Amino acid sequence: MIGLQVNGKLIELDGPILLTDYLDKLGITPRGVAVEHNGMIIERDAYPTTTLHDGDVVEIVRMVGGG
Amino acid sequence: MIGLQVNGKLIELDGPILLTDYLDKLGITPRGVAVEHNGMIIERDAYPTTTLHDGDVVEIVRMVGGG
Amino acid sequence: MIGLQVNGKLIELDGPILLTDYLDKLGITPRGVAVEHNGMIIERDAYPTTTLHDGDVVEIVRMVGGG
Amino acid sequence: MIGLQVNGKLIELDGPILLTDYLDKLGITPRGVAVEHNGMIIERDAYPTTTLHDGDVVEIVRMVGGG
Amino acid sequence: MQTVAAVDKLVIAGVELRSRLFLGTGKYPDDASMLTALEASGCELVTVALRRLDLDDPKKKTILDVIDWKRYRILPNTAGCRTADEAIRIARLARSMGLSDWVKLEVIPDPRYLFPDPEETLIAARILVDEGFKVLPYINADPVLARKLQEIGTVTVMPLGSPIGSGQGLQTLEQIRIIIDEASVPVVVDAGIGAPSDAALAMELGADAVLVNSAVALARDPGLMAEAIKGGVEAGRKAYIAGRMPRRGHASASSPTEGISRPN
Amino acid sequence: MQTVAAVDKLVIAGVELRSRLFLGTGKYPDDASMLTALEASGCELVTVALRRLDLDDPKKKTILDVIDWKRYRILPNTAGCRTADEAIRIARLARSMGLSDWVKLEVIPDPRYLFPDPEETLIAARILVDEGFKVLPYINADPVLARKLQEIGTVTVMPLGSPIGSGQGLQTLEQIRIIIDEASVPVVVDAGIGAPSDAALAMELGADAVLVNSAVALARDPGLMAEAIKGGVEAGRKAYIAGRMPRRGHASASSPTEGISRPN
Amino acid sequence: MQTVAAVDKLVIAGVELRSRLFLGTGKYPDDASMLTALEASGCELVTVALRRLDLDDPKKKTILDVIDWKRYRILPNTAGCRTADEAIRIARLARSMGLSDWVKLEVIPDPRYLFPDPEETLIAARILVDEGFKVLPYINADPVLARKLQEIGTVTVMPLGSPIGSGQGLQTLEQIRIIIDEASVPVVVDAGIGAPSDAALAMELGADAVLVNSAVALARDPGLMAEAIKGGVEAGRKAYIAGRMPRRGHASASSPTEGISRPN
Amino acid sequence: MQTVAAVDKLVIAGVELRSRLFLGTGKYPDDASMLTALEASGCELVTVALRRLDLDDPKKKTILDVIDWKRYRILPNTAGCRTADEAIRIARLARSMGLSDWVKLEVIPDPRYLFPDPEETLIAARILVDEGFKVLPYINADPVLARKLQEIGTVTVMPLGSPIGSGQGLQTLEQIRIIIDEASVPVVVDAGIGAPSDAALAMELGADAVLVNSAVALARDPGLMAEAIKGGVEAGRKAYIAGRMPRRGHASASSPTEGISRPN
Repeated sequence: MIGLQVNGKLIELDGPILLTDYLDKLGITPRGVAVEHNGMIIERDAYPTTTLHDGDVVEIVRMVGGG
Repeated sequence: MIGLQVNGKLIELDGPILLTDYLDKLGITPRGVAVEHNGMIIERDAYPTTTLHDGDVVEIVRMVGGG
Repeated sequence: MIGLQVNGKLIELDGPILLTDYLDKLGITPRGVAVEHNGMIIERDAYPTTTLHDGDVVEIVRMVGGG
Repeated sequence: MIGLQVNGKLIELDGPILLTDYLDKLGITPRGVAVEHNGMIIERDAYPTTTLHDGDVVEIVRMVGGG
Repeated sequence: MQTVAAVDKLVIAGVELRSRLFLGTGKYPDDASMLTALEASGCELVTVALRRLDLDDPKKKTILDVIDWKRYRILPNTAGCRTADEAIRIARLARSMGLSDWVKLEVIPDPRYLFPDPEETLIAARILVDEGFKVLPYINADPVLARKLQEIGTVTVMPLGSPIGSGQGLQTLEQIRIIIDEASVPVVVDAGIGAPSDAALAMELGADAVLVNSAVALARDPGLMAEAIKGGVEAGRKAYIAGRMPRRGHASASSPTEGISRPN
Repeated sequence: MQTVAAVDKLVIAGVELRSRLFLGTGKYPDDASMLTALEASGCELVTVALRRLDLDDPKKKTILDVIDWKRYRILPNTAGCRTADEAIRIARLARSMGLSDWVKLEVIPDPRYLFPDPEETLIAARILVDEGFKVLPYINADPVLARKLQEIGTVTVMPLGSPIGSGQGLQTLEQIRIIIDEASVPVVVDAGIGAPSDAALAMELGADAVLVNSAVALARDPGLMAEAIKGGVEAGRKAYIAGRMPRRGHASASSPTEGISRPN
Repeated sequence: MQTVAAVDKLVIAGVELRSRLFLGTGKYPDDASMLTALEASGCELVTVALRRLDLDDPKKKTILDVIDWKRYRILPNTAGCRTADEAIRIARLARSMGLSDWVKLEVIPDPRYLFPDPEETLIAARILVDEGFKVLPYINADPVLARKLQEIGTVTVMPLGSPIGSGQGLQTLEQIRIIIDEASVPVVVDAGIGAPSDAALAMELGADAVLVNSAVALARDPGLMAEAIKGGVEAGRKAYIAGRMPRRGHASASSPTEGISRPN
Repeated sequence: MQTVAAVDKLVIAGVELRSRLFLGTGKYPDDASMLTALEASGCELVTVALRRLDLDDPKKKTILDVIDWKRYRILPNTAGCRTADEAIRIARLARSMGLSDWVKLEVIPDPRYLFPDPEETLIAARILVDEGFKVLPYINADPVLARKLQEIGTVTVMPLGSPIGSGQGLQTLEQIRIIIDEASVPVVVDAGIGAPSDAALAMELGADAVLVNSAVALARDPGLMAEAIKGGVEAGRKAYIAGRMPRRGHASASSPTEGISRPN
């Protein structure tokens, strides 16, 4: 069991997980989001090689209507 | 008994009356009002010689605050 | 010889003349103008029966650009 | 003979001179001016001990009407 | 918009007009630019004036020869008249030409600011309405005067925005707002419009139409300005129908205020 | 006008845009009305915001799914950011999505009037321009700030007319006039536009474009209002090119002052 | 200023008035605040209305009992009259009280905006002037109407700035400017003044006086507001005499641009 | 009003000032008219500039010799400075004269409209406040900039109404209203005031003081205009305290609407 902070919420997972797999779990395509991992922005091609560990802080943002 | 219309109201009096006396009855001084009698404006010096008869129409106006 | 006042100018003609003929002389079609004869507006159908005499006052107006 | 730059102008003097003496020469009282000597602002009590040497750059400013 | 255009008709004196922009024909550099402007404006109603025939050149082309009147509706004005009598006479002369019984009533004693005379305008309007004219009176932006004219039976009221030919826009905005608010006949804002924003503003207030001349005739490119003002009129009308947002004293964010991501 | 349209292109950062109206995508009653408004507006550039993914509903459709991005160009904003650091971070996150390297830079510490911070905006602009972003900064109508930003290399300046979402129009007109007068990059009037007359006025002053959101989204009929504001923008631009008449203190008759016929 | 005051007299109908501020007596919270306001305003001319005596309380104190008329000059109005006939009757009744042959002529058919009727006002003015009244007509800001009234012989014209009691200030500024420009009798701006800045602006334009009621009566502190508006009137008049600086499109430094000392 | 004056003090940096009108000393026709204006204005705080001594005429009288500084408080400005460095240097030079540690901070890179640089103004303000100066910054009407300056510790903020010396009045009214609404230090409206009505309006909005120069110096009669603007400032302040009536969209009669007597 590991704990992450994602978008300000505490999330429990069975263990370390690749960012791509985590997005899969959420059921979203990388295309629609941007990700910050421990304060670093992750370019899309780095998703498959980025592993989320216990205590990591993740921000996942998407586009919404705005002016 | 006679009936007058004064400022739109029906007024009953014992009989014909001089304008000056009627104003006295009301307890007001001629100085503060203007009077129209049967559609004619009565100058102040004519008050003592103006008699109100049955059926007459009288308007008595005074100054009030205004812009 | 007769003299008319047309649009404020003194005009000399050989003699009395029909309004239609006078307009012909000017080379204009009745369609484009309106005529006042001695202070009276002449409807178009009365042009052929309207004679201009010595001393008459005529106004001939047309449409121009305006706002 | 020494040369100074004062308020952007080249000034020739017989030799090094105290700031107070130079202001005297100009006929002005220290009270009405402020002085910058080689880029340093000189407080008034330092005028008597400040010597102007060859090549020094001096700015002397005064108050004028302004908004 | 089809749907809007379909339901949003301007009707004056029972006549449906295809445009809410009325155009004047004075002061153009030349006939060509005037015709280009008329075309570009999309207007139907076109104002003209009456003047004496020039006896020294009676055959000179007139505006009747220049404009294709199958495509435009003529609106004679009484410009130049200083009294009710003068205006009534010119209206009658105009009607005797058989082109229209409409008249833009102008009674203007004042040469400097060209403001109309309210009393003489009322006198002339009463007589001309009695004689069956369709009267479109040019007035200062006086709500009581406007109400009296529509009670007399004028087919519009035409309050001014600012002096004729001044291009100052809607100096009288607040009173025009009130005239529109109280009107039972079409309100046409006449005089002062200098640019599309002025025309759009008039229409947003709820005006039924605008009458423009100088802004087009005196533009560097009259044809393009006619098209521009046409656009302003249509835009303003659409906004009036679309229902504008309320004005607010404070701000209101356009982007969501929740879910903001900040550095951890 | 073909001829005008042909020569009158808006180019920002080397990109030619087909419309001088930019539209925001916030605050619409629903997606359908937003899409209708986008269509009716004819706009190409469309602003969006970045917000956290909702972990409770991660699959929810986003604006990326709703809008056909083959037809519109996306402009991410930094709305919600209060400092340069926050804005830089959001700009980088937006770019990392690979949709655009343009960013509408908003640094807004003030929740009530949503006015931007000039100093933080300059700091963020310097860094983002260095990083190759195409920066479109939202600013108060401060001519010196505008000049400094264009010297830094922003691709536009976007002065506000009045507070975001207030619909008060061009309260800052005189300063916007000066910004336009001095600008070497396109000037986009952003915030405050409430109706077509506001948009037309901005364009008549010489603005290169306007950005609108609330006026459309909060109208009773957003689609029709989008069309109305499109008309106002185009009308104002045409008027700017056509060259408006000068304003005059006095009147100037539209009908000839000679040849007037009066009763004898 | 002694010198100015000495030469700058307001004279109406041959009577020299000590103040260019006229005050109304309606709508005060109570008599005490009205008397304080009258005192603080420094005014001489004071408007009053005529109303029916209340037969249920005929002895009730009237404004004639409350105000010390040795210190103020009374100006009866015809407020409440909708036609010329009604106004003429009230004017005659007022004069029959022997207090004044001056009358503030108001003919107001419109209950919502309280705008006067120009035609009925002209009719009443002609008759009242013939009967020897000194007529001060309340009018909309119509320069032609103003000119006709002064030709009839009214002793002032009193154009409105905005609706009575609205406090909206000089919505009709441009037309008031023209009325002043053309007037040969004193111009008194009446209605709409809400604050000293409005009063000062009217006087700076060249108005001869202003008439105020609601702005004072409805202020939180009527006495202090009366003093404030008195100050605004006097300041505006002095500025008119002192000759204001011209407005400029650009800036002009207040400090010298030569002799600037910069770091070497 | 004694009572009001008694409680209504303007205090800046712990110093109580006897007048809410600050006067500039530039651009007067001559010293005599300047002194008359200073006297008539009733002001206490007076701005001056620093310039190089003229070596060709070093004994020439300066403003220090002309004005009786026992009666006025001097406020040196940094006019002519284009950067923070230049302004800091001039502020230090001014203070070294031992007359005051107050400084009117102006950092103006723009010669045409004389608008200040917000970023350089912030930089200079931080340093000067650290050095113990009492800083009165001249700024564009930017509410965020104003808030940041007061957080830095400036003793006032001085937003402009319109360009220096333009006499255009309060073009930035809405933003000044917001600055006042949010300010925790005195707000002094500086630049653009052209007449008493402008000054009164600023004070009615709640400004704590106004700074005027051109409007007085360039008036036909500077002394009388100084008195006029003094009157406008005091009137506006009194109105602010007295609490103005609300603005209304409709009219509201000043005379009673009951008891009206009409012909029978």
